[in-house]
Amino acid sequence: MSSASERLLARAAREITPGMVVNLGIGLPTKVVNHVEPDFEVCLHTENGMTGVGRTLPLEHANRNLIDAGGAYVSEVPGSAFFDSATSFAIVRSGRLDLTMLGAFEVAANGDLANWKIPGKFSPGVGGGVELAQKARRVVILTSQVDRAGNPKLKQECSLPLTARACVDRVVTDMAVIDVGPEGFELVELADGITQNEVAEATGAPLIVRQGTLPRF
Amino acid sequence: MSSASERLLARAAREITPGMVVNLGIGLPTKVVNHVEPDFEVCLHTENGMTGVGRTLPLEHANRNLIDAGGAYVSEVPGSAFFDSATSFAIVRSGRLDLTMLGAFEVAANGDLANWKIPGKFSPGVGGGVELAQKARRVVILTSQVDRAGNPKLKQECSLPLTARACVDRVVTDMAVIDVGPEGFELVELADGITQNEVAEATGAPLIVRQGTLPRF
Amino acid sequence: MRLSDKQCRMESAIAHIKDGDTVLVGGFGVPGTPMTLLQALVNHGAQNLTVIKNDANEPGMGVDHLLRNGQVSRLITTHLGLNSHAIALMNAGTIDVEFNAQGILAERIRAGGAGIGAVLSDIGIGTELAEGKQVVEVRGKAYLVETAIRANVALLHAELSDPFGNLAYAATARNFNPLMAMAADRVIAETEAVLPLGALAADRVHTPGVFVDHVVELEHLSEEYAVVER
Amino acid sequence: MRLSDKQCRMESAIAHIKDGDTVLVGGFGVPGTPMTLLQALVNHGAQNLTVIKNDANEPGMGVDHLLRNGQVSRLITTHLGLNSHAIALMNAGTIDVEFNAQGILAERIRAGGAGIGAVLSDIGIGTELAEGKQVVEVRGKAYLVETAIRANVALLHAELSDPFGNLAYAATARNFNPLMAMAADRVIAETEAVLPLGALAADRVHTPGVFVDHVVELEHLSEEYAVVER
Repeated sequence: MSSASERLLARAAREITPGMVVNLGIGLPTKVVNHVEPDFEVCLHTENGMTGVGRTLPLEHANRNLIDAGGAYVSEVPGSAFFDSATSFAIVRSGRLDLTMLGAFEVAANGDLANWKIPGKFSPGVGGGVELAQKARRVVILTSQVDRAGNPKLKQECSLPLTARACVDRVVTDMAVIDVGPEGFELVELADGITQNEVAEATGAPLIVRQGTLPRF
Repeated sequence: MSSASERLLARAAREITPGMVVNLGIGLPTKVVNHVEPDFEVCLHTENGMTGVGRTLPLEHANRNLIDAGGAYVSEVPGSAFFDSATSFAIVRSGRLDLTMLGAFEVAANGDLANWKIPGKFSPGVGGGVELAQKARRVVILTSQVDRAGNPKLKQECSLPLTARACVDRVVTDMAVIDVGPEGFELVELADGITQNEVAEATGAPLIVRQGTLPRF
Repeated sequence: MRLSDKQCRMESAIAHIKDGDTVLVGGFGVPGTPMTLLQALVNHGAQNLTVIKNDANEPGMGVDHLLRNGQVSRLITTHLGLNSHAIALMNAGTIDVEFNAQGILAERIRAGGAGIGAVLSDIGIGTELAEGKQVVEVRGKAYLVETAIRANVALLHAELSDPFGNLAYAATARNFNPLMAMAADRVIAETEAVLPLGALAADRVHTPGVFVDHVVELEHLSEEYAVVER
Repeated sequence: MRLSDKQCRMESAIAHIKDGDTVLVGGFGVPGTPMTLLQALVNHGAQNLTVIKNDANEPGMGVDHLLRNGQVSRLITTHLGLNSHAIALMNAGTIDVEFNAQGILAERIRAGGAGIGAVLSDIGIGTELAEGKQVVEVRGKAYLVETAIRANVALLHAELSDPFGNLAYAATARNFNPLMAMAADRVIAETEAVLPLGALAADRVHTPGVFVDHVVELEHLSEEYAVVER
């Protein structure tokens, strides 16, 4: 993994505050767990039916019945609980999930999220993403600032089918931390070695810059 | 308990066929269990959250956490299961309850049942009775043929608030076994020493008599 | 990753309850009724409460203390048959009582806990239980809209817990407790024993601790928890 | 009062499945997927099935055998990301695929199991997931009508059972199994061990045996149950 990705993950891990219940989506978000201190006070939830998710295990130590929603073999922590899929999403929909981190194809300036379907190219199904995006108390997106073709993923409006409307609170990228505020995207932190102008150029919508010296990560 | 009541209970117990899942309502129906052989193949359900209900226990052997829906202390049988109230009524509403036996204030010739409210006199609440009456695969009513004032409890129409419409399959009384058929009440068995005419006079609606010699109980 | 310790003093947990709050109370009869939390709520004195419980216990027990202390203005329940005092209060108009079919009350609370707006059910159609309820037709069949119930607070009784609030109930003391655990903004569980984290096996948990805000270990069980001689 | 013994041979349980049936299949990935029952259904050969499962397993595993054998005409699911073969069949129009939000699929199945007609939910409102769904307004808020799902048959995998069909699941192998157990006219559970009646504690049961029609003890676990190297 590149140092930019590691920096993104380390920054994303700081979104987790003590006592939170957190769901880390499939892909990049799952890797945030490697940047959380072993003794940090947090309860990880996985939508296939577990709270108190522990570290990912190598195959030789795996329990065939104990996976996360991405299919990785995970461990228990003291105090883990297992439950069925209805209970698992009751946790999400009833507001007991303090934070979810998800990936994105596109994020709009009003917080709309598209991350499950590219018509004609990619449509494996929506899984648990809609409920996580729509109902977690706080939604943080982890993504590269631009896609492989160099086009901004943060846009004025999404062009792809939406996962959920007006759900995103913050985006953490390889270049910056950007909040979704009442007036749109707001630059709140910069990655080391990145300038405000570089972020603005890589963002497909107006970028408000918070007053004062921006923190670096 | 009078011998007529005992006879009613013994007859009612024969409604239970091997392998059934059965809920015995509060009051008289609960006592049917004393007329079921200890080794009989049946699963008793109680709506407060248990299958495999065993015999009622005297206070000195009672478990403070193990009651039936009527508040009696009961025992487990090998293979009992405990569950929450939502699951308990899922069993009832989804058609897994083969038989319920309930009491009645009134039964109508079309199978309507009134057993929970006498306006101005008795309205302790409906409890689980509506769902039992409406959703059990078979509903058998246990009642005296007439009320304390001598008036028939089987009537052309109910005058009291209904528990459920067209739900009753059979009525077992101190005098007879009466089915609710497409054309109304049908006399199918007689208690020992009771005549057809006596039953007809104690019934507030036309009584069809099944052909042939009626079985006695 | 370490799970939070939610143990606290009963009084500080109960202190969050405000006048006018809606309170879910676990239990079916004695089993699962949080007798000690209810006594603490009597001592706290919050007024004008809406209490949601399967039943009103028996005279002089559990929820009846709240009724006698004049703290309850509205009771959402299924059956008051064992509490003549509650029936008298209802008949006198002192408390407003709403009766639900028992399994429908369970579903409405569960719906609140599952973040569902309502369930559509045919229970009670054609009876007075259906009166005043919104009707929706789906695939040609009529259903009653049974709206979700959520409360400010839930009071639960568990046999075993851990400090994170994972709960296990004994026998028929489970009843409404796991449903109510899901359906309140603040969930307070009294528990007969708090085991160390990890001692309650993950497969044995009946209520995941993520639903629980406060865990109160009972020092002793009062007479009200005991077998009742009627 | 003695509980029924529902143990039977796998083939005789599977023989009840007919062409055109709707079949609920437990599991989320490998855990909880009834691999052996699925193989028996392949051998049985029933055609034109509607299969309801969270996912389609991976190529060459579980439900994918049914797809390869041409037995599935319709798949109701949440995510096919691990099965490129299923996606290819969907894109080719060989199978009809209906995607549900995962928790909504769980609620729809649970509703079928609870004898509820539908649940009202705001999940997916304003997205293409809401297209074609009936909308109901309750207390001034719009909800989608998410109709109950019931099936002819459910195929489950449990770790432990007793002859009556009380089931307990291991870790995250629980997932959809307890919900599907409630929602089918005929429920067939394969189980890694059948304990004597009474050996599975009543407080430890995840699915009450009243929901289960057939219990099949597995003689051995095939490779498909093992840890997957990807």
